Amino acid sequence: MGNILNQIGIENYIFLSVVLFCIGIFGVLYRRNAIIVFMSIEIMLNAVNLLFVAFSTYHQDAQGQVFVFFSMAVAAAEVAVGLAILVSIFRNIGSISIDNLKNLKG
Amino acid sequence: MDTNLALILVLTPLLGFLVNVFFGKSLGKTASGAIGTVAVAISFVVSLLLFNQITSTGKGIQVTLFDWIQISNLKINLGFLLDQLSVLWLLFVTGIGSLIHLYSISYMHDDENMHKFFAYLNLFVFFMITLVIGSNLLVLFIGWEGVGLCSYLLIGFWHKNQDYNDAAKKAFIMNRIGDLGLLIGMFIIGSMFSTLDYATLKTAITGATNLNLPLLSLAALCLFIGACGKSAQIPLYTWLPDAMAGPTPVSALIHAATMVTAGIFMVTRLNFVFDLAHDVQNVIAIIGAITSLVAATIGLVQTDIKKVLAYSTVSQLGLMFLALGFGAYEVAVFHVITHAFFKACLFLGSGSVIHGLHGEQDMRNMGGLRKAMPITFWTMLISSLAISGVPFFSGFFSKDEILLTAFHHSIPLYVVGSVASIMTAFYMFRLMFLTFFKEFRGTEEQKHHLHESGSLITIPLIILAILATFGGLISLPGNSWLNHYLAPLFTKVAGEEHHLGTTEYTLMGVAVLGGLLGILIAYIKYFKQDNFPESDENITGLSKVLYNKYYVDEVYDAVFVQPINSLSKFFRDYIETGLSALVFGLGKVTNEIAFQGKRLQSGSIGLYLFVFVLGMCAIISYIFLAQ
Amino acid sequence: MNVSTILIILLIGAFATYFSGDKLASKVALLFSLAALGCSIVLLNNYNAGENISVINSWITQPKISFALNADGLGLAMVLLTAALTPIIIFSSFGNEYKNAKAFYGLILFMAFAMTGTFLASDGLLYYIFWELALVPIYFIALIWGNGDAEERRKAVVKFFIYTLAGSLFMLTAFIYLYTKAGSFLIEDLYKLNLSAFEQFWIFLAFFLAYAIKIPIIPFHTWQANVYQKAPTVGTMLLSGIMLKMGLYSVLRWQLPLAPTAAKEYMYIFIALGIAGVIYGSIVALRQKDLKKLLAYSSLAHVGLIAAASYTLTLDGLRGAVLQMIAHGFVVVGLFFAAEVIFRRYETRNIAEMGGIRAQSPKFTSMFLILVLASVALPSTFNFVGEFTVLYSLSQINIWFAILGGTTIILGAYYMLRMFQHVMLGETNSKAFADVTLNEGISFAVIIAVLLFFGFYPKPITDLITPSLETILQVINKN
Amino acid sequence: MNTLIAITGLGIFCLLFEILNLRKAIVPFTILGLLGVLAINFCEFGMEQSYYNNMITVSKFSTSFSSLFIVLTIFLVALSHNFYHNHPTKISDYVAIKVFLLAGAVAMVSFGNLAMFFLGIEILSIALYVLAASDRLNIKSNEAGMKYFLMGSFASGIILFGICLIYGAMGSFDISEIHESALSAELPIWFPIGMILVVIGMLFKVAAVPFHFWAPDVYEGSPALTTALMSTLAKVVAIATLFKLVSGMNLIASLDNQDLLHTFEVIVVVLSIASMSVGNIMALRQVNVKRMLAFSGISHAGFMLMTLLTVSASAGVLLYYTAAYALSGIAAFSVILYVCRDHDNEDITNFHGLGKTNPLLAAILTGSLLSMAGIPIFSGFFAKLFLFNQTIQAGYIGLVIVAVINSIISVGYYFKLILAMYSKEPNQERTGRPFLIYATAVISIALNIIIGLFPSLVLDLLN
Repeated sequence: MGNILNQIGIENYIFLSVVLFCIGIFGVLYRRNAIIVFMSIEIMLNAVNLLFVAFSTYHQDAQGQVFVFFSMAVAAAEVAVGLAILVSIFRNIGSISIDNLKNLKG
Repeated sequence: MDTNLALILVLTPLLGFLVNVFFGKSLGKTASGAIGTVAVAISFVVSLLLFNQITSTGKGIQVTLFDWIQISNLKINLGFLLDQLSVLWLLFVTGIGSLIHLYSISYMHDDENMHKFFAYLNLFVFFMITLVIGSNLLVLFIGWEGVGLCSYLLIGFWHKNQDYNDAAKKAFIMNRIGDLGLLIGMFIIGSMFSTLDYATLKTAITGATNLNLPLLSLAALCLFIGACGKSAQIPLYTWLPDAMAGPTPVSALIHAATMVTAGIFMVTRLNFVFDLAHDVQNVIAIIGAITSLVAATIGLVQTDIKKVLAYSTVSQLGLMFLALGFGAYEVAVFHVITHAFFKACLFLGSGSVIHGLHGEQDMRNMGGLRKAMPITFWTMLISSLAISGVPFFSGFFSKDEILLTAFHHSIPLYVVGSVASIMTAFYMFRLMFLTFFKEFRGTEEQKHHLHESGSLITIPLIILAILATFGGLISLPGNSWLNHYLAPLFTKVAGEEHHLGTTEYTLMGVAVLGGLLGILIAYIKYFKQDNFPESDENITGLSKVLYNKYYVDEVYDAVFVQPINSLSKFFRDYIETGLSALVFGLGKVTNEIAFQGKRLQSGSIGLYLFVFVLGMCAIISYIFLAQ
Repeated sequence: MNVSTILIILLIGAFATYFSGDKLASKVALLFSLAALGCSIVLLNNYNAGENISVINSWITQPKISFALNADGLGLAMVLLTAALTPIIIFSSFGNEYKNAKAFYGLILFMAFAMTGTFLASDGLLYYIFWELALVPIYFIALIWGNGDAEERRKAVVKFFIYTLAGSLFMLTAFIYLYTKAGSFLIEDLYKLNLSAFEQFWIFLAFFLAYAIKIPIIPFHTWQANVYQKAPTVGTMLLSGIMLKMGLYSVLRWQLPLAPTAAKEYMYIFIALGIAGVIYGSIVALRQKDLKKLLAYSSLAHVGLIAAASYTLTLDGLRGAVLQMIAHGFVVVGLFFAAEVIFRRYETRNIAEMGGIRAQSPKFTSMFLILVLASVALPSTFNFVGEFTVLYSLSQINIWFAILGGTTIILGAYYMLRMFQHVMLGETNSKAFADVTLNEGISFAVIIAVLLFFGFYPKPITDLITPSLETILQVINKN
Repeated sequence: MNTLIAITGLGIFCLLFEILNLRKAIVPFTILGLLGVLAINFCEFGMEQSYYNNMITVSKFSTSFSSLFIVLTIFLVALSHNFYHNHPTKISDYVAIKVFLLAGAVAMVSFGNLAMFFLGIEILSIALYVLAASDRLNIKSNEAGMKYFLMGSFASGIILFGICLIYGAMGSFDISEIHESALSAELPIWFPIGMILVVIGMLFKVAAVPFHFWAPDVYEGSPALTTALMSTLAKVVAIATLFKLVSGMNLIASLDNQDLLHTFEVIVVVLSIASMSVGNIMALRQVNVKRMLAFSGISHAGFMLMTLLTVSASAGVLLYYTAAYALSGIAAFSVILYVCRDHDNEDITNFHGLGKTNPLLAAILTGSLLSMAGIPIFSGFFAKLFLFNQTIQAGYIGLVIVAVINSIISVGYYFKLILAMYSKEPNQERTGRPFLIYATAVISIALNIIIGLFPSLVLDLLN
């Protein structure tokens, strides 16, 4: 099959993923529930993944897609750790709102 | 040979000082006194030898020990110059010095620190000799400040009394003001002729063409300020009367006979400098005249016997400077010598009186001591006649010379000088009458102990009285041995011999009459109608002003001392604290910023991430803008 | 044998002292300081015999920093001052009991080590390192063994440290800048530089900041009085006797030759500043209640004069400055020791609580009086030689400098005699005052002997320092 | 390469030891193992090789930095013996995590491919998240972990996006290829953007202003040993990696091509000034020592950033600075661990009178603080000296003057601690002289002074 990007153009992909990435960022900035913050971060990562795939097709080169697997795996590991921390926090203070995490300051 | 002689001359008093300092207490009073006296006596003998040598050869001896201070363009060595002038000075310094040492043995016998007293006296003689025989100005300066130190130590000898200590401090500091002048003068001369050595300086100046006269005059003026400090001339004279706090022998030796004449010595030494600075000479003459008058007026009403003598010393010194101002150095020197004799005698006499009355110094509580202490009376009478210029006593010749010179140069100053000497005659005899005539006004208890002082005290008195009588012979008008002797020192022909014409005789007559007039007034006022000075509170009018010395001390205090002290307070309390506050302030500011910064670190993840993103956007947009 | 030997002796001494335990510490320290003194005298002989006693080894290759110690007359003179004062200072402390003495004396020796290094170093960076090193021990000495209220002391000492460090760091920057120009920190290479007037101005300023704070020149002196007062007297002696001379020495060795044009151009300003220091210091000293503070301000006045002389850029000025440095070093140590002697007996430094001591202790009085007179530069004391030369050099620049600077003669006499009168004279004090012990007497005697000897015969020192000062002047006047 | 494998193997062994019930032996064994690794690493020094088609490239830079990391890890492991003595069951995990973290660190300085770089940074970060939150019953520790995790993963997202853009621009992850093509004239704007994003991600890791906010909180919250790790190892790794990125991808040259170089330099200068000023000023008012050191770390990050201005020349300087900083940090933290072992906070008051109770430790802490403040003979001084020298030669005299002013400010808070130790009375008696802590402290400060007296040892490795 011919390169689909010739019809659509890489820029659109870039814009799409940038938009997705920004959505993720804003999610992180404005949501107070830790879980949702995690999800926003996931959105950021996936935006990047999308772009990776797009670029790899654009360059006709598989490395990009391989890299996506790396990033997915890493993301998974990260989230695992994150959730673990979250659980212990929930055990200690019974809430998962990051607004409660203001004891360390000054 | 000469070197050794000079060294003996200088070092024996120093040796005496060291011995008395380290072993004095263990030696016991008489021994330490004897050591002190002998030490000075030896120097006296040496000076006699030197005198003999000088008179025979007629040229000075230069002794150089070693390099002292090196400065790029002038090299100052530690050396001595023994010529007519210095030897002359040596003679009466060591001579009168040893007499006064002798006197002190008895006078200070009741003081527990007698050995210290003699140590200081010896140290003084040491420094005085250094001052006199130094071969350059800086060696003179060693002695100059050294004698100042000794006078500080001796004025404050009874150190438990803070008033005495104040007097001592005052003396030292006022001298220091003069010394600064002297130093500056040295600097100027040094930079002009790149030498401070008398001999080289003399050749340099006499040989020099196109001298920078204004600068030289400035130097001369500075030197004269130094002389003012040391020789208690206006405006730096106030320390001398206070210096009477010291034991009386000290007043006799330091504050009458020797140290205070250092100024005259220095000016005479540097006559070749002053001869070229005529304006300065006029200044000297005027200041001398004024000083002599002012001091004399104050002397009229003082009631403390030593204060009277002190002010008379100041006024006599003023007369000497009057002579110096007219370039009549030999005349000044002549008066220095005669003055040394009779003033020392007077002081020692007053000392003997005070000794007899166990420390009483106020003349209002004396009187009628003639019978009790005859020797003291007669010696003091002779000296008073001498100082009053009664004919054929030494003072008559010297003072007359001065007045003659003054007359030849400037009539007004001559008048001033004559008035001063009339006053001198008056207050001297006022002193005599109040002290020795009438009946005793002291307490009964004192009356019982009235007695003539011991021989150790009277012998010096007698010797000095003799000297005071015949001292004038060294420079008789007409043929003056002194003038011939000193002639080599002076560039211009030694002061024109007053061949005795009618003017001279009339002037002499006037002077004599003046003196007698003064004595007469005193006689009427204090002997015929027996009124004697009131107690302090009901002194009034002009005499109150005089009694309080024209309030000069108060003025100085208000104008100089107080401002400096308050300035010091101001600096200490405001400037200092302000400066350090400034430094601490920097720290405080940063701390304050830190404190505000802590607010930003609020602990909220949202904020942190927000700033994160903000920073990121800032950077990226900056890059886009830069493109 | 070369100059590094002194440093080694002192360094080993410092550690030996620390490990010798509290009992022996003071003795060991004294021993090593005397050894250093002996060593430096031997070196002086070798130097006069024309031997080369300098060291130079490369240390760091990139950037090029070398371990270079160069002992010319000036350096040796200052080393001798340090080596002579250290034993006196240590010995003078024998009367006191210090807790944790081993650290105390160790630090003293270490400081002596650093200061000696400063005087010897001929590589800019090595010099800077020693310069900074000297700061650390005095900081701890003042902090731990100091006196007075702890909080006050803390403030004073920290201020001192940060203040001086601030100055030095700018000097470091200047050095680095010079390095980028010269490609080496060696002093002779730095001397070879000829910088533009603009560069020189900033270099000069950077150095001046460092030295003005260290010396101190007004208005950078605010740390001084407090630290002098709060530090233990030994520390005060080290500070005022030697450390302060580090600054003055550095002016001669580094500041003037490295920025001669600037020095010439702004000479008058800095002379004026120094002289202002003289007058200001003397006046402030008049009304001090605390004996040590009074002495601190007096030394502010004296160093002001020395600094002024250094900036005259004339041989007389530099020579007088060095002479006066040495003289003042001895006198001020003696005076502070006198204050300590009084403190040992009366437990106070407040002048108001003293007085009437003379009657009880003639020996102490005489020694104290001699020191006082020396500090007011009475002729026949070493200080007079220094002060005369200094004032003369000033008069050569401008007679008014000499006159204004000369007021120190009057004001100095005023505050010193005033102090002496209130401390020593007057009605016999109710509290008993034991006369000086043998130890104290020895310390005083040594100082006084030095002052009097060189007062009459300063030639040895003059001959020692003059050649190196002339070379420095050549560098200054090279263009 | 072998280093990396060996380290990983060592980590696995640590886990095995737990299974084999040899807890006592873990710490000594790991230390020995790490020493062995260090030896291996030294053998690799000087050879330029790349493995697994350029995934890993061994160079002088990587080996010298790796050995620094290994040394630091040895110290940290040594300290962990006393630190975890009250929950022995966990010790193997913690030690193992530290070793894996080291693996990540080594990967980060020896990556030849952005994928490797990403993996390395993630290994490091995840390990750190775990360690930060490791004191799981302690709310502060939880909070620290959470904060670090959230912001860290956010940062990794940024980095990832940057990598992605670079890939988009270059069509490859391979550093050498990127290095080549970076010079080609027409590069899409993505490349600089991507680079900047990656750099920003790394700036977060080195805690440079304005990406520094996490540091003080996380440092304060995490267990002291973890703080030690973060403030020494993690920071050093991050700055080294950042340096390698900038130099390795030929960033300067390529920016120069598209005349963005000046922009970049301005950014670096601004960030470094901001970092050191904020770090120092904020540190002044801190009472918690860990927090104070966090801010001081921020300011040091600012200093280290100055090396980015002279990338070509200053690798050695960076190595020296990091070594000096990390060694003094280890020394300081080993004392802090000792002093605060049975306190729940690390306030300055705990240090009162340490000079009397434990003169040696007090001296060591003083030494390390002086080193950080940059007082001579301690390597910290020379680090600053070389850095300033480097920077002035590059012509940034203004920056250096700001840095100088900052080091003056820094003295203020370093000396607060010294004052507390020497001029206050002890408020507690401190018993026990744990050998490992003393040994670590002494050795690290000794190393610090040694490289201070002979800077060439370290400096010439990379010059």
